[in-house]
Order: sequence, then structure tokens, then C-alpha cells
Amino acid sequence: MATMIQAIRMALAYGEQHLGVTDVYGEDVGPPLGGVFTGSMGLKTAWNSPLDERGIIGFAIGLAMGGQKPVAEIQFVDYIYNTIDLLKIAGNTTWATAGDWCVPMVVMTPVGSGIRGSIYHSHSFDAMMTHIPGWKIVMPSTPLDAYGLMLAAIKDPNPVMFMKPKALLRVRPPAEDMLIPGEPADEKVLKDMIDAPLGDRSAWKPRWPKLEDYTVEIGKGRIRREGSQLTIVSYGRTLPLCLQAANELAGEGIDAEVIDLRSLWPYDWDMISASVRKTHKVLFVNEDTEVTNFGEHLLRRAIEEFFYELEAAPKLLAGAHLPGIGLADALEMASVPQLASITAAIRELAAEVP
Amino acid sequence: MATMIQAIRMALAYGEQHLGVTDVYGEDVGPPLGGVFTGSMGLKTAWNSPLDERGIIGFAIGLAMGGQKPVAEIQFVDYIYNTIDLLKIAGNTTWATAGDWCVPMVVMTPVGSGIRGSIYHSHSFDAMMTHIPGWKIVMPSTPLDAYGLMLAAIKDPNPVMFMKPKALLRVRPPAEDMLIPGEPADEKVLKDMIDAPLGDRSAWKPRWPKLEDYTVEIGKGRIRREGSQLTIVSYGRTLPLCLQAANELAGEGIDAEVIDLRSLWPYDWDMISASVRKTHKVLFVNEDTEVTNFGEHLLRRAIEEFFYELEAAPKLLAGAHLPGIGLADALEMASVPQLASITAAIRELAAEVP
Amino acid sequence: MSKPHLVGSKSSFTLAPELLVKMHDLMVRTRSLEERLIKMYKQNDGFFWIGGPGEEAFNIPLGLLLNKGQGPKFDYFHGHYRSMGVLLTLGAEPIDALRQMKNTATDPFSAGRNFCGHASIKKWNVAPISSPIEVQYSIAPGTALGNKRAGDGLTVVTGGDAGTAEGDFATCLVWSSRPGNELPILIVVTNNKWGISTASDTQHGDRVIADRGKAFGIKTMVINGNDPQESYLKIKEAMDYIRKEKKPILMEARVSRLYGHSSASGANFVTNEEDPLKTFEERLEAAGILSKEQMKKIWEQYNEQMLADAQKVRNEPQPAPESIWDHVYCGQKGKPGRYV
Amino acid sequence: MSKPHLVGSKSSFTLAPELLVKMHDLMVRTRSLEERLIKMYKQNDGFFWIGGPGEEAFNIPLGLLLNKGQGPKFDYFHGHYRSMGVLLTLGAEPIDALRQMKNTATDPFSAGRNFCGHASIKKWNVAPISSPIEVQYSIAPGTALGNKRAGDGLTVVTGGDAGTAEGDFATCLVWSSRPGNELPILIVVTNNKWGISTASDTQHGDRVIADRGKAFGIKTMVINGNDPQESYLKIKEAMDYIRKEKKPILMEARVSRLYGHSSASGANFVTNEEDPLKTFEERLEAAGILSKEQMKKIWEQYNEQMLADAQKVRNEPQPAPESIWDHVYCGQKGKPGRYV
Ligand SMILES: Cc1ncc(C[n+]2csc(CCOP(=O)(O)OP(=O)(O)O)c2C)c(N)n1
Ligand SMILES: Cc1ncc(C[n+]2csc(CCOP(=O)(O)OP(=O)(O)O)c2C)c(N)n1
Ligand SMILES: [Mg+2]
Ligand SMILES: [Mg+2]
Repeated sequence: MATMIQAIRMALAYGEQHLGVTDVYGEDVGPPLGGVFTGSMGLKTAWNSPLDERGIIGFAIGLAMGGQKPVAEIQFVDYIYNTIDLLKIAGNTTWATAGDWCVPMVVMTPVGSGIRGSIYHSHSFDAMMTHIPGWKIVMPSTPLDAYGLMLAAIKDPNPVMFMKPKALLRVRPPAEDMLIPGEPADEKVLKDMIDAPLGDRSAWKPRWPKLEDYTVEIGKGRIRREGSQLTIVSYGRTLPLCLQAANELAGEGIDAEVIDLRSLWPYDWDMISASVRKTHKVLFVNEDTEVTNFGEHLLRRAIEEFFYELEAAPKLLAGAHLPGIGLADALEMASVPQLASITAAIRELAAEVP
Repeated sequence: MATMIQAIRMALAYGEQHLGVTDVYGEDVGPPLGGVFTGSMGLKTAWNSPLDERGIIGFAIGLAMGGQKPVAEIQFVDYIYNTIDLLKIAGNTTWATAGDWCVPMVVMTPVGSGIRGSIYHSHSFDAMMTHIPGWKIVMPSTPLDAYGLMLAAIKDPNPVMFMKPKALLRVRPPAEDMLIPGEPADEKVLKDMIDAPLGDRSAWKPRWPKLEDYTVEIGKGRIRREGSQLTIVSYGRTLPLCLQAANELAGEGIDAEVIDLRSLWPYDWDMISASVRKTHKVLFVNEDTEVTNFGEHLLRRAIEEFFYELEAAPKLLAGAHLPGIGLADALEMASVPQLASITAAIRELAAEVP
Repeated sequence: MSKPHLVGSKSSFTLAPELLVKMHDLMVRTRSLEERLIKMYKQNDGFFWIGGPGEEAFNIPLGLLLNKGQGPKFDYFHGHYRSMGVLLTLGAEPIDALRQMKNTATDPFSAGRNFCGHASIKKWNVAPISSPIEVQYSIAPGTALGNKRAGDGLTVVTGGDAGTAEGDFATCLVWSSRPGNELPILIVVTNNKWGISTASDTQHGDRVIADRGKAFGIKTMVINGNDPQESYLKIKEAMDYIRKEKKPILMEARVSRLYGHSSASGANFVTNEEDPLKTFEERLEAAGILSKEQMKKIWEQYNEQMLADAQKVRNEPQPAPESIWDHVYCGQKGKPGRYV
Repeated sequence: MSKPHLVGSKSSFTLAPELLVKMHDLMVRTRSLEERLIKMYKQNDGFFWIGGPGEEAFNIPLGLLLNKGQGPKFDYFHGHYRSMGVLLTLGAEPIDALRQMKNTATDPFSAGRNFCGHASIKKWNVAPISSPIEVQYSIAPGTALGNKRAGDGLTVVTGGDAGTAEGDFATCLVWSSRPGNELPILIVVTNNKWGISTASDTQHGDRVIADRGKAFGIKTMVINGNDPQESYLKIKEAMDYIRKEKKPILMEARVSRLYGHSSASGANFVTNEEDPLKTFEERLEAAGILSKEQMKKIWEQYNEQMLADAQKVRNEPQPAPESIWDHVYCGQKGKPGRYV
């Protein structure tokens, strides 16, 4: 019963053992800390880098070109914005060389709000990242999906951006999820095996469970709740909130289908299409700022393909278009979708009649 | 009859003389070159900077804080992508300090395709830039608007991004535009006054015309063609193409209204609304890559506000979602909207019946 | 606050006793504030703590030597999240730091938006402190050019050792030393030998960070930032040079990090680093400038004040949700339309 | 090509005559290619020219000394838009450079997508040359770590002087010199004292760019990159050290820029800079290694070959519009759906 951060760590351990991962690195990624969220604790290839995000991304490109298999971390996505040119290079190298070079690298980075992170530990990155061609982009909302998407990311011969929703890193898996293949069912046993002790950990070594291969194909969404009246498409932090809202609204007779997109690029249009063709109403939810937002892309595509089939205007619920998320509770709550605003948006969409 | 690049240069000269501009700087902005597109030739405050875009943007923030009024240039917007964090800071400083500091700076940079610039001299920046709150963002399509928007940008107490559509820098003004207040009507006379001679120019000094104040308010669009059947919203390089297409299609009985947005943020929603409420059909055209594109924002807003009034699905015509624009003619043509594809899109929209 | 009595005796000091006493007072005030902030964090009166305990012996002299005022005639200060000592010395009120810790509506630095220690005081040319490491080094040369044009003001920029790995540090060196266009800027690195959990000697081939200035012809200094007298004298020497020559100096100050990186690493007092305040107090006592008793009293006064202030802040209002729309633009308040 | 006759006489050279003759041949070949590219540009057989005339005396020795092959056992080369001499020396065909100039479908480097001089040859570890200045310096340390793990390979990265103002240059120094994790990398700056129209002495306080390595404990060298023999010997010395010690070297090579920055500045021959090829030919003649006649013949042969190649390229197909969809992803061709 791993948390998402444990699942990621186990995926990286599996990657080191079986998939040729050579370097898991970034600021405070190696010993003694093993990542500010413990995501790389105890990994044998984990190491600390200089405090230089441009160096981290550039080095990953170089490692990928140099026959290595890197998983590079940007400590918080809030600090990735001086590397956009390098992310673009990682994404255009194959195209610019007409296929000569591939760049098999993974970048992982915590994203989003939910920890009172204030202006610089709350950023979302889905909008800018989906505007950078040549990458694959994933964001899990359950530990099992995190494990399966990380293995898929490592196996992929292209650059893959693995976004870790900060707010969900320590949350337990949903009831319907099976165990990660190989993990012990008892969370205390697992903790004992793979979490470093408090205090001095210089002599500590993890005992990894006998993990197995499990891949979530990049580009495949997941229907987390079936429903007939409207479709909700989300991912990351807002996904469990959408699910909760949908479940609660079932009592009011609102039957919503909830799709966890999981992969932002490529994304599972087949799944969205099938659902919208069934429900004729769609709500896109994410927490990035709402202007030039990836949900606007999905909405545009819905308009392109289903305009005449829709029974209500498709909607986007996203973050306020503001320079930051404020520290105080009330400010964070007012800036990004929460259970209440999601519930209200679903209700409104359900009630809309042409 | 100034070209756009001459208009920009005159606006900067006016800015130096009357609006307190202290520094026009960037790579090759000062003598001897005066900018790779001659945009800063002969300006008294123009100087060459180190080859360091992060330095250029950072320095501009510092100058603005230090009581100066900078107009900083990024030589090509293709090279701005390592400064996104600094652009974000310029845009969030007022908000983060609850109003304590303002950051009055202008960044100008050539954008877009049209000069066979290949992968790194063809980028559009409207999507990423409109995703950065706290800025004002403008992009003219005529010399007069360039002059008026540059003066507005200089007068604004906030950071303003002035995007120069590369393809239009040397194009003459449209017939309906008046002269820039103060400029001589004869383009040869003007050239003689303000363009540096070929060869050694070390002794050359410009003779600026007696320029006058003329401001295009940021946030106001411009109807370049009135029409009743559909609305086209565009800006920059694609604007004249939209206009040409609309004029040509008038012969086929298609009567399109063409809005030059001019300001991307804030944008003139009143103008778009009034037009769409009249035509009930709308096409957004820009040349940035089409996924998570600013046109998708406008389209989403149109859906939000007019879904039930629209007589056709609103459309976006934008650049192919690809890592770059290829050098060969055929590649550039296939990658971004051209007259033919714009014409086709208008025709299709005009023909669409619910 | 009652003036402590000055005992004029032999001492290891060359600075005037009045100045030493003043520095001590400000150092205690700063430390007391930081310790109160940590307590607030631990008592759930704030989400996150980061600050500068261990850097007082450098920050207080720096604050004393800045020429305070607004606009390019005066000095600019581009600090970072360990700079509260500089700001208190300039005249900032501790209670305002507590307000930011508690993210109240009354927080004058950010109205409850930013982390503690992320201040902004335009009226004294204190540039906004923001979280991203090192960006201040790309920004600071700009105010230095303003200074150069306006008179004898200068710009000071500070940041940590690990952060010098960012390109912005190099940018600062490049832009400050352009031949013929050198800038009046004091480029400071406060080297505590750590970046969060990462020891600097595992990452930095540049064992003496200040040496990076040499290739640029920038005058460099390495000082013991744990010694307030040395800091005062060296910063003064540097500032005199900068004001006169209109040229940069790169100064590396070796300092301590006394409560770990931040609340994320527990914010507990570490015992294996020099406490510059303790050292200073021992020297002050040995020199007969302040007695244990006197110093104890100063501590008590400040600790009491901070506690009282913290209690006051607890009752101050939190920001209203709709306040998020204010100040997107210069002078703007409220939400005029669909968007600001 | 007929072997020139070697005259064994007294000379100012210490390198073997065969090697000198070979270098001369490759230098002429490279220059001849560049001049053909410029002609193509001027005849509208290409949209843009940029290249390396003036850097042959450095680039050819560098190409000769690289250990060519694929994968981390072999050397990696991260060049820039003036590096064609290195690539020709490795074995690239001039006609392929002409193809890229003419953006034909047959351009093996980018299939008509990228500017001339922006090559990529994975089978020889030649990293893609891209337009953004200096990014190669952030990338190159990564391949150097691959080298270090695999054996005795090393990584070479090159770029211009003005570009060292970008933070990436500092990044390269930092990442190459981490204590205990030093990397086998030859960091080269080809200093022509210009960045487009901007003279380096107006921007660079670091008058000797190589000095920037010193603070990092990186061994530095400043060489006359206009002298092919000095270049050869110094690059060899540097590479021997790097292969043995697994540590970086920062080398500044002073070179010429013989046709201005690019076609944007006219691409005309400048007369106020040393032409290293001319100097070399004078020395070769003086040393009796090659006669004027012999050299003239070499020039003629290459000039003819380039012209013939250019004519051939003129008739090759342009890329098809739908080819834009190929190679967004590794191994992908065509457009499977609404998007690739
Ligand atoms: C650009 C950026 N990257 C990462 C972080 C996260 N972070 C905050 S403080 C810190 C370490 C800073 O070390 P140093 O520069 O030595 O300053 P110190 O905290 O030791 O005073 C890191 C990595 C950040 N705030 N900004
Ligand atoms: C990041 C970036 N900024 C700007 C440019 C435009 N540009 C191309 S070459 C050049 C000058 C480069 O000078 P230097 O590094 O000395 O190399 P040189 O051309 O002199 O060999 C500039 C500014 C660019 N290609 N990339
Ligand atoms: Mg430190
Ligand atoms: Mg140069």
C-alpha cells in the first residue's frame, strides 16, 4: 500500500535494477536527503547535483546522448522556468536532425498547489509543457499509475516529463487499485523496508521488495468513474476532487463520468471522445492558470469535433489568471479549483439545458 | 511613409526625447549595427550588451527598479526561452509585493515566420507570453500602430512585451493609415533622414523628424475590415493575410469582418463580442503552434459567452504542433497559416450551416 | 530600551564601543526575531520558516553601512531569504516579519502572499526578496547602473554559496565588469558551505568562490562573516572603494547556518557550527564592554517584545479571498472584468 | 587526388611533413567548401550562410585528434555553426553541407530543415549543431560522464567568445570540475574577438576568457588557433592530459573571422584579419614542403569539386510538405492522427 512517493521511488529502483537507469540526480536527490519529498531515498544511482537547473536539464540531454539513461529532477517545477530553451532542445533534437539522434531522458518534478507553498512552490506546468513539442508528458493521480507511468517513461526512447502532483505524494491508493506488483500489502512492512530512519542514516540501506514490471502505456487515460450525464476530464491534484464531487453528486441524481487523463501528451482522445459522445457534456478541470491553458486546447478540440452534438457549452475550470498563489489559506483556496468549486461547476453543467 | 521598423525606431527616438527612455539595449542594438533589423539605429541611448539574454532581462528589471526606463531587446524571440523565470518575475513583482514595486520596462523582440528563418528564427511567442500574468502584450501589424503601441508601452508603468512581426518590419503602411505625426510623407526623404548609410557610419547622425505624441491604447483592437457574415480575429504576420483573404472573398459574396487584436493582453473583448454577436461566426488566426495556443483561449471564451448564439463552430487556424519550422520553402509553408490556408478556413466557416 | 553602560577597557576591538554595543543589540534583536519565527512555525502559527540565524555578524554591519533612502541616489539592497538582519538594521519592524510569517492581511511586505523572510521595502530601496535562487544577481546590475548615473549610491546583492552554480552569478560578474562600464556593486556570497542537504565541497571546484571574480578583473575579498567587527571594517572598505572607483567588488563572507536550512529540515539548533553571536558576546564581555547581566537583559527584552508581538499578530485578520485580484498591475485594485 | 611531392628541407615545423600536408589539404578543402557555400548564398541557392572560414587552423587539427566512433567509448564533439572543418576532417562529405545549404530533401543532417553548418552525425558522436548560442556547454558535460564511465573517450565542446557571457559557459565549468567527479572534457572557446557587430573588448572584463577556469581548478590554455601546428600540438597535449587524468581543460583559441559574421552581414572577405591558411601556405612553401604550384593545384581541384557538387545539388529534390510530420519522436514517420 505504497504512497505515490514510495511508488515513484520503487519504480526508480526497478529502473536501476532492470531498465538501465544510470543516474537519478538533481538538487538534494542523493544521500543524505534522497529528495525533498524522499522520492530518491536509498537509490543506488542517486546523486546530488549543483544548484543549477540549466545544468540539470543540459546534463540530462548529454547523458541521454552519451549512452546513459538519466532521470533528472527539478526540485520544484517553479524553478524550471529558466530551462525552457533546453526543454525545447530536448524536444526538437530528433526532429531537427531528421531522426539522427534520440534523447531518452526523464525529467521528474513536483507540481501544483496543496501544500501552502506560496508563490514559488505551487506552480502548475501543464500549459507551458504541452506547448513544447517532442515530449511525452504524464501526471499520475494514484501510486499504481505513478509506478506504471514511471516505468513507461524510463522505457520510452523520447524525453518524458513526469509531473508529480505535490498534494498527492503522501496519499494512500484508492480502494480499487491493486498493489504494485511485488510490494508487501502492509504499509508498515513496506515503510520498514524502504523508508530511511529519522536521524543518522549513513549506514542505512533500503531492502527493495522483489518488484515486477508494470507499465501504464503513455497516452492512455483511465475512467475512474463511469457515468452517463456528463464527462469530467482531469488529472493530478484535482482528479480525486473531481471524483469525490462526482460521487457526492450521485446522490443528487447527477451521474458523471470521470476520466483521469494520466498522459497529457499524447492524450487519450479516443477515451474522451467516446465519453463525450455518450454524455454530450464535458467539463475540463486543471489547476494551471486559465489563460492559454491546456484545458482550452482540449475544449477547442471538443468544439472542433462535437460542436453539434454537445448539449451544453463545454466548460473549463482552472486556476485564476494571476501571477502567483498566495500563502494564506484563503488565497490558495480562491486561486485554484477546490472541492466546492468543482462541485459547483459540475452542478451547473448538469443543470444546463440548451 | 515609414516601414514598421522605421516607425519603431522613431517611437524609440520620441521616447528618448520626451518620455524618459534611458536605455535601448541588447545584442548588437547599439552602434555600429543598430539592431539586426535596424530598429535602434542612431538612437542616442542605444548600446550593445553582452550576449546573455538572462542578463538582458534581469538588467531591465533592475533598471526599472533603479529609476531608469529601459527598452530591452531580445535579438530573436527564439532566444528568450532561457529567461521565462525572469519574465515571470517581472510580471509578478508588483503582485508579490502587494503593490510596493512597479516594474516599468519594455521588452521588444522580433517574432514569427516569414523570412525563411528555419528552426531558430521563426518562433512565435504569443502562447507562452499570454500564459505569464502581470504583463501587457502588444503586437502591431502596421507602422502607425507600431508607433502608437510603442509609445503606449513606454508610458505604461508595467512590464510590456512588444512583439515585432518579422515578416512585416519592412512592409509599407496600408492605404488607410495616416502618417505618423511628424514624419515626412516622402519615404525617400525619411530614409535620408533616419537610415544610416551603407559602409562606414561612424560619423553619421540621424536627423529625426519633429515627431509627435500618438498613442494606441493598450487593450484596444482595430477593425480593419467591416463585415457581416463572420469575424476573423488575428494579429501580426497573419493579419494582412486575413485581410487580403477577406477582401478577395468579398467577390464570392463572403463578407468577413477582420479584427486586428493589436493587444494580446489585455485584449479587446468588447470589440470581439460586438463583432461575434453580429456575425455569429468566428475564426481565430495566429501562427504559434496550435496546442495550448492563445487562440484556444479566445475560442474558449467565445464558447463561454456565446455558445448558444454561434451559428457555426468557432475555429482556430494556427501553426502545426511541431518542434520547429523547417528551412525549405515547402516546409515553412506547410507549418504556419498562409494566404491559401486562411482563405480555405474562411470559406469553410462561411459555408458551415448548423 | 535602556542604554547599557559602556565599560571602557582593553579589548580585542578596534571599533568604537558604542558601535559594538549597537551591533550587539541589533544582532540579538535579529536572532530573537528568528527564534520567535521558528517557535511560531512549530506552534502552527505559520506554514514555513526560513531565515538567517547565523548570519547576524555579517548582516547587521551591512545594514548599518547601507545609505538608506529611495531612488538611485541611495543604495539598493537585493537580498535573499536570510537577510532579515539587514532589514531590521535599516529600520524594519520585527512585528512585520511576524505578520508575514502568519500571512496576515497586515503583512506589509506581501499582504499574506509570500513566505516569511520575503520582504520588500521600496521606500528604502530594498528589492523584493523572492524564492528563486540567484535571480537577484541578474537583476542587481540594473540598479547599480541607476546608482552610477545618479551619484554615489551603490548596489548590494547577496545570496548563498550553492546558488553561485546558477548562471545568474556569472551574469552578475559579466555585467558588472564591462570595460569602461563597470558598475558600483558589492556582490556578496554568504558561504555557509551548504545548499539544503548538499555539502559545498561535493559540488564546488571553486573552493574559494570569490576567486571567480579574478578573471574579470573584479576586486575580491574573503572575510569572516562570523566576526561583526571584521565584517564592518571590510564592508566599509569595500563600499568606500566602490563609491569612489565606481567598480564592483566580489566579497565572500564565511557564515554559519544555525537552525539548518529551513523548517523543512526541522529548524533545530545545530551545535557543530560557530554561533557568531555567542562568540561576539564572549568577546564583548572579555573586553568589558558589556556584562553577562546586561546582555541577558537585552535578550529578555527582545524575547518579550517578540512574544508580545506574536500574540498581537495572532489576532490580526487573514487576507480576504478577493484580495488575490489586487496589484496584478501597478496601482490596480479589484477585478474590473472577467480578468484583471 | 594526386599525392603532392614532399620536399624534405629545413623548416619552422616540428610536425611530420605528411601530417602538415594532410592538414593543408583538409584546410583548403574546408575553405573551398565555405567559399562555395557563400557563392551559393549569393546566387540565391540558399537562404542563409554561416560558417567557419578563419577557423581551419584550429578545426582541422581538432578533427584529426578526435577518436571517431559511436557511443561513449569514443569521443563526442559538441560544435557550433563554425565547425564544418572538424566534421569534414572526421569524414563528412562536402556535398552534404551543400545539400543543407540548399535545404534539399537529401540533406542528411536535417532533411532541409536547418541552416547550413547545422550538422549532426550520430555515428561519429557529432552532437547536433543548433542555433542557440552556448547551450552545447550545458549539454556536453553529460556525454563526458558517459565517456568517463566507458573508458578513455573524451568530450569536446566549442563555441565563440561572445557566447561565454551566457550562463551556460559557467554551468560547463561548474559541472566539469565537481570535486571527485571531474569530467574528461575539453572546453574550447574560439575567440575571434567579435559577437556579430560587437567587439569583445567592449563587453568582456574577462580579457583572457580561459582565466575563468582558474577559480575552478581547471587547467587552462590559451593558444594561437591560427597556427595549425600549435593547435595540433596543444590540442594533443590537452587531450592526453584529459584522457589520462579524467579532468577538464579550458582552452581559448584565438582565431580569425574571415567573411564577417554571416550572410546577414554580407559575407565578404575581410582584409584586416590574419588568414591562417595564407600564413600556413607561406610557411609550407618557405619550408619547402609544398610549392605554390602544388598548392594551387589542390585549390583548383577542390574548387572544381565543390562547383560540381553544387551543380549536382541544384537538381536534387526539395523536401515534401508532409515531411514536416516525420521524426517528432524517435523512429516515427508520418502523421498517425490529428497530431503526431
Ligand atoms: C532556482 C531555485 N532552485 C532551487 C530552489 C530550492 N532551494 C531553496 S534554498 C536552496 C539551497 C540554497 O543554498 P545556498 O545558495 O548555499 O544558500 P543557503 O540556503 O545555504 O543560505 C535550494 C536548492 C530555489 N529556491 N530556487
Ligand atoms: C542564445 C542566442 N542568442 C543570440 C543569438 C544570435 N547570434 C548568433 S551568433 C551571435 C554572436 C556569437 O558570437 P560568438 O559567441 O563570439 O561566436 P562567433 O560568431 O563570433 O564565432 C549571436 C548574438 C543566438 N544564436 N543564440
Ligand atoms: Mg549555503
Ligand atoms: Mg566571436
